[in-house]
Amino acid sequence: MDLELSDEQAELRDNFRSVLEDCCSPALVRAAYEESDDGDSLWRQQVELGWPSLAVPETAGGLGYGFVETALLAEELGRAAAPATLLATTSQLTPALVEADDDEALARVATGSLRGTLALSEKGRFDLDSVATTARRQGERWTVTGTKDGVLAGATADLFAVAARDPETGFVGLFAIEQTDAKVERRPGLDPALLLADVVFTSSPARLLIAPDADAEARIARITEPATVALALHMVGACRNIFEQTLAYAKIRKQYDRVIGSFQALKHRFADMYLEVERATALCYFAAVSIAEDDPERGEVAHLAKAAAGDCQRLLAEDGLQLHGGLGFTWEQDLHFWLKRAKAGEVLCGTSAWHRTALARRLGLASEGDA
Amino acid sequence: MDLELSDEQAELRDNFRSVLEDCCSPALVRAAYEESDDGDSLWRQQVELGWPSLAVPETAGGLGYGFVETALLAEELGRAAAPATLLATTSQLTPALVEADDDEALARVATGSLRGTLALSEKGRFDLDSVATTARRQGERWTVTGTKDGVLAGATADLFAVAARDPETGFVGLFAIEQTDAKVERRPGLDPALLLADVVFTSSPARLLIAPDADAEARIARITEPATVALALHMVGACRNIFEQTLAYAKIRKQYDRVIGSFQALKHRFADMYLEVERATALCYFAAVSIAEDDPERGEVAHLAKAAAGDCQRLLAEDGLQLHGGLGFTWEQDLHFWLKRAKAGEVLCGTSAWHRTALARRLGLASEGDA
Amino acid sequence: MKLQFDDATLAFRDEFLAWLEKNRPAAEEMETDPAVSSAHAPDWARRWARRMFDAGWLVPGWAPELGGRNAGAVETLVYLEALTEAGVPRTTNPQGLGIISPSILDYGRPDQVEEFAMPVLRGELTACLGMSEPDAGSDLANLKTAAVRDGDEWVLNGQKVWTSGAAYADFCFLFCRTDPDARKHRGISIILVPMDTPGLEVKPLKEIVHPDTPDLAEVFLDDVRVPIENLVGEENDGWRMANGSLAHERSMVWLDSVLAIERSMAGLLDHAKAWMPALTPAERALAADDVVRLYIETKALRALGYRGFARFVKGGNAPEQALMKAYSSETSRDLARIASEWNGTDALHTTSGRSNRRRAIGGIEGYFNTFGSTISAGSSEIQRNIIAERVLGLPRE
Amino acid sequence: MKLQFDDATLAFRDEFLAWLEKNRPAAEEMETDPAVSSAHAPDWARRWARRMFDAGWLVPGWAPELGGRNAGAVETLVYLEALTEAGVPRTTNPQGLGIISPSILDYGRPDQVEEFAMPVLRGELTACLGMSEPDAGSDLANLKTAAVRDGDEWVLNGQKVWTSGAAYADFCFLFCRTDPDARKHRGISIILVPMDTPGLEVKPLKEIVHPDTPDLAEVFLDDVRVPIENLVGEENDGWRMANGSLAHERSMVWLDSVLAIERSMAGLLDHAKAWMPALTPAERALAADDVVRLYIETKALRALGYRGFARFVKGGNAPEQALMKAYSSETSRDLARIASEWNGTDALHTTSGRSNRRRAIGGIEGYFNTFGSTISAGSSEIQRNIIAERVLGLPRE
Repeated sequence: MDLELSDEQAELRDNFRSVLEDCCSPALVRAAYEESDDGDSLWRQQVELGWPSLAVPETAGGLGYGFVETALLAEELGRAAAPATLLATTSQLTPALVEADDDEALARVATGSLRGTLALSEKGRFDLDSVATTARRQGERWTVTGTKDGVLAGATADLFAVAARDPETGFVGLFAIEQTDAKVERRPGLDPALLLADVVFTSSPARLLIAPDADAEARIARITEPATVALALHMVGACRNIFEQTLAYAKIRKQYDRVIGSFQALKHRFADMYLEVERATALCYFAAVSIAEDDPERGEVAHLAKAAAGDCQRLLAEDGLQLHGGLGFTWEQDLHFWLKRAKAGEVLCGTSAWHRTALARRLGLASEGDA
Repeated sequence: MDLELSDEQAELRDNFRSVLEDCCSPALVRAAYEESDDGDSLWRQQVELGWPSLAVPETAGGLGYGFVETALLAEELGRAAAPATLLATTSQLTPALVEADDDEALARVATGSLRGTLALSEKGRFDLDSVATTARRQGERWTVTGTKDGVLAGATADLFAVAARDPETGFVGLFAIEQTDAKVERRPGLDPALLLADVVFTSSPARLLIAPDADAEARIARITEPATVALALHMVGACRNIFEQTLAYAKIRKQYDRVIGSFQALKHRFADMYLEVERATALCYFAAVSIAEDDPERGEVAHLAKAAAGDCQRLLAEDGLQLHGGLGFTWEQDLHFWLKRAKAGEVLCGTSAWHRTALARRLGLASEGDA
Repeated sequence: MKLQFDDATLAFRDEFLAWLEKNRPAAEEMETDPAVSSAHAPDWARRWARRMFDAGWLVPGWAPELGGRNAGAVETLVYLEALTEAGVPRTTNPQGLGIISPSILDYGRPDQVEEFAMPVLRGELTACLGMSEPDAGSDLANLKTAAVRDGDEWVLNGQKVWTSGAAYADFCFLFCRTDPDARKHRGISIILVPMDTPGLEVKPLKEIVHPDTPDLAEVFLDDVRVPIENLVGEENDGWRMANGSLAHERSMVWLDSVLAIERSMAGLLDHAKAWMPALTPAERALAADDVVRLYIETKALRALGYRGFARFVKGGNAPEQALMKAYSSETSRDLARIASEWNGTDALHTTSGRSNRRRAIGGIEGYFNTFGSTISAGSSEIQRNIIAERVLGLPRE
Repeated sequence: MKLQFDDATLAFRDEFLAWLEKNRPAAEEMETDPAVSSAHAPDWARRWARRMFDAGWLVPGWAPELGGRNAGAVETLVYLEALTEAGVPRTTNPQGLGIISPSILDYGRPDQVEEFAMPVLRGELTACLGMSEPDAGSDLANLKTAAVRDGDEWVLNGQKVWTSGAAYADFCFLFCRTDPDARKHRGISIILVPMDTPGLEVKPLKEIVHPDTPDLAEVFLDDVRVPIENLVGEENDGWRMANGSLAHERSMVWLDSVLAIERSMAGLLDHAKAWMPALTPAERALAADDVVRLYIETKALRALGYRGFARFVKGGNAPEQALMKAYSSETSRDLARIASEWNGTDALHTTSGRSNRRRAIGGIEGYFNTFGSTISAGSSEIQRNIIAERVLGLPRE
């Protein structure tokens, strides 16, 4: 067992980081906040770098990297608080298309001509049980009706991978729906760079990705697991940035003629923050490699990763803001981009409480009926 | 609303404290740990001081004080980590006898010739729903069969107030059973001065205190509420002692040539401990006065008090021991008497988690079936 | 200890409630024309202040000529609770009413009282407090804004930051350094500075939440000239007065926090009942427990506050005050956090407008908003130092 | 990153497992004659040490003449895991095997290796570590026990405290001050002191749990005389060697903690399933969540430990080590606390006998027992200072 990055992986991560420092500066994020900029120029640069093709199989014209590399990209995008189009496309749409063997769409993803995302959540719930959106079959054609909320990068998606229930069998399947067949309502809210949208489908023509049958739940899990782990690591990336900014600030900010980082109470809090970030990173990497190697425990690791990311954002957003004092509270400082990114992640792809209750069920700690 | 002690109450509390410092020294507690001393000499002194008569109504020859004064006594007994006979007699047996209007037994309590306790808990559960002990009526006579555990001062009780279920009606009532009709199994365990016992009743002749009928649950609550609040304040008394000892130690113990109490990280922990003790004290006093004044909210306050005492013991036992370092870890130091008293209280009269779930039900936060 | 107020106190409350019922501002006018800053007084707020002042209900503990009726501490407590229960703000310029006017009354000259303090009480002027500076933070001793005497004027230069309401206030109660050579706490004075004085510039500071309605501001002073007589109290005596100013009404400050948290708690209970049906039973139990823990904190805050208040009334020490600042602001933050965590993707929504800030519950935005209290007016870290050193007697480092 | 070990490592593990199966001490003899102290070696333990030594399985990373087989770090990791999974202790004298022998091998003379280090490895002698003193605590610089040279002997006077296994050990690896005038860290030496030397008295220190089988002790030295050649390494070079000693096997120490916590976690999961039926559904959800949170910590500890180990193997920095000490000991404590809180009045029961200590779960006694780790060998507070200053680069006070 080796949970440290290989030299090649470390190099790739460093490359993501340094490129994003150039092409996704805080000024670009600020434009998403203040000028409703969706980050199209960033997307074009990312396409030029071939990043959307990273996780696309070689058979479909992609680079065919494994999930660890996708996860590292997600982490660095979180560190940059980047507009979310690439995160959604690589960690949500791509796994869905891979699971569905949709090489045609994957080829479009690889060339950067298709952006998309997963539309699963309804009424803020990220479990298949809560899916009320319906998929109806007429001959060989499907239509989908329902409303999805909190759709990541829904504002820039060309294609949605939509979870919907076949009312005849009661099974949930996954369907590809073009943006032109959906009504997209932007919800910029707390973190406009997440490009969140509510998406309404009204008898929208849909292409079958995963048939609503007895296997569908397990197959959809193979999409939601990487999506969740990528989001978790994305949050941790944002948290690590908060940590580094706060640590740097504590080394220069003076109060009572002393650098505040020399106060022991703050030192201990920094030690705790460091633990929280390292702990969440280690669990997320463990989750990523488990998914990459298709380990039998992969069903558990997404819960571990997202729960740990939840603990991490809770402490880092709280102490990061608190220890910055009034400065962190101002709009003109960039800090809030990461605070908001870290906290927003908590309510996407299932809250940490939801993942913990799922884990309790897996561990046999819930009685029948406790759900 | 005035939640500070009146001058008279403060004087009484000071009196309890100074008397206990004399007649219930750590050496006496140590004798309970090392020599199976039940504290009989202490009991005799307490009788001489008239303390058992404190909460007995004047009509039965007692001093007729209200519940606030009983609670203050419980607090000071906790501060002394005293052998538990008086705590059980005044805060558990006496309220039962008062509710049952049993002036004859109360008169014996007042003169010190009757010691006793409440026997409610079964299999570690402190709720009436868990009572499986049965009470059977034959003519005017009742017999009780079942096993009670974790009975406070069960080892020294002359009389048990026993919760038992009438299998015919399903209602739980309360019954007085003489020690001579029960089998008392001492369970010295963690804190021998609690004088805990398991008590087995086998067709034991029982005198009716509270009839098992539709009113019984509410009437028994009028006994368990003061018993719970007294125990909560007893724990907080132990915690305050831990706090004061730890604070005093931090002012003299040096590490790296500095008094450890001058390290800021420790200062902040002391501030948090202080808050925790003050917070629990305030809630317990609020609970005590609510019961004393028979406020409509009295059903809620015992939950608040015991939950707060639970938080208090958790922090104070943990930080009290940790900040004493190796010293607090040794048997010859007295500190562990209070650590053990504080923690033991958590599993008596309902854990803090149980009280919080009860509060959730009262606040309408549980759906039907969630219990 | 007792739970109930005595008959005289209850009679006092009834009298106030009856008056309030007749004279309170209407909910509609408060809604239509909300105060958008802590020194903004819409018309209804000015009329309301004047009505309170004239009827002796503005500061019940003061003499009638100052808008009071010589009420006692317990009566003041009951009065404040009644106002909150009625959902009526006592003032829209809390620094003006709670700190600045009282300080001028204590330390100012009669003409300053007439020109500055009384108009604030009557709702004619609003005031802001100029303390924090970029490098001083909570540490007044590092104050740098300088006032130099030039003939019969003070010439002020420097910068203030985190000044609540500066964009709306009529004048500033400004702390500045009048003796550059004196060390630290010495050499600080207080000067009254009309906000329209030439050379004074206010730059609103947008916050990370509700950037559309900033309340905080930076205040730049570039050769700002005010008459020499605008000095409050003695020259270089600012430190002592600051401790006086900030201590004003301290015995009651806990009440505002407690009442605010109780309001939030009531909101959370309602909100929680709305989430519950969508949750699984296991999640429901966890959510309920989170809410119950906060409910316990709410009750504990009130119990602690009342204990401290009882000691204060008896003339004793009330160490609960330092505790209350840290504890109440952190509880308020935790409450907002829990409310957002169980709110699903709705937690991402934002609201706009200052008047909605307090009402909104369940948003991450509301959670961030609570850091105003844990950071300002002595951060939680500073409160813990105070408790450890002044209350518990631990040695300074 | 990869989850699986390579084939060569798996082959190494298979070889060890096969040997272990044939040669391990029987569960019954371990049960019947348990080690009652960390320097107590019952007969089976002595035989077991010798068997491991002879077969090259005692310290696989060392050369065959020292009881090893020149194995690599990953192989050692696999070996330690296999031992734990089999429920077989590697030694009953961990300080002797893990710290004292390696230090003598590093710094001692050949005759000291022959007389002290090798017998410990072969299970013939046990050793204890004499570091802590009453007023020094974790602070070696304040060491007071003095060794004065008198002819060809050292004369030792002073007191040690918290000395694990002192009542059973054959000799002590004792830190003492040989130059009273040197400041702080200078002037400290290490001397080997047979425990039966006249003037040396061991007074067992009963702990607040399991007072019937004390492992810690005070060691009093009153004109204790040992030969001059019992000095280890150079005179006054003890500080440097201490840092070497304590660093021994540091890269693997995390594994012991992780494995111990995983065992406790498995126990907790079983235990939890036993409580569940008696709880109400709401309590059940809360209990399950408490257990799940600890499960996550357990997984995180392993993941963190493996990351650090991977960096160590690659020769890099492993800041996880300082983290692991505080985090693992606190997790172990939290686990014991949660196990006791849901255990009803059974949590009040106590067990007796050292061998039961680790096995018992669900008791408050077991919870208290865990403080041994959060307090000793650098308390959690000291670990946090180390992380903040050495890893994060925050300035010393």
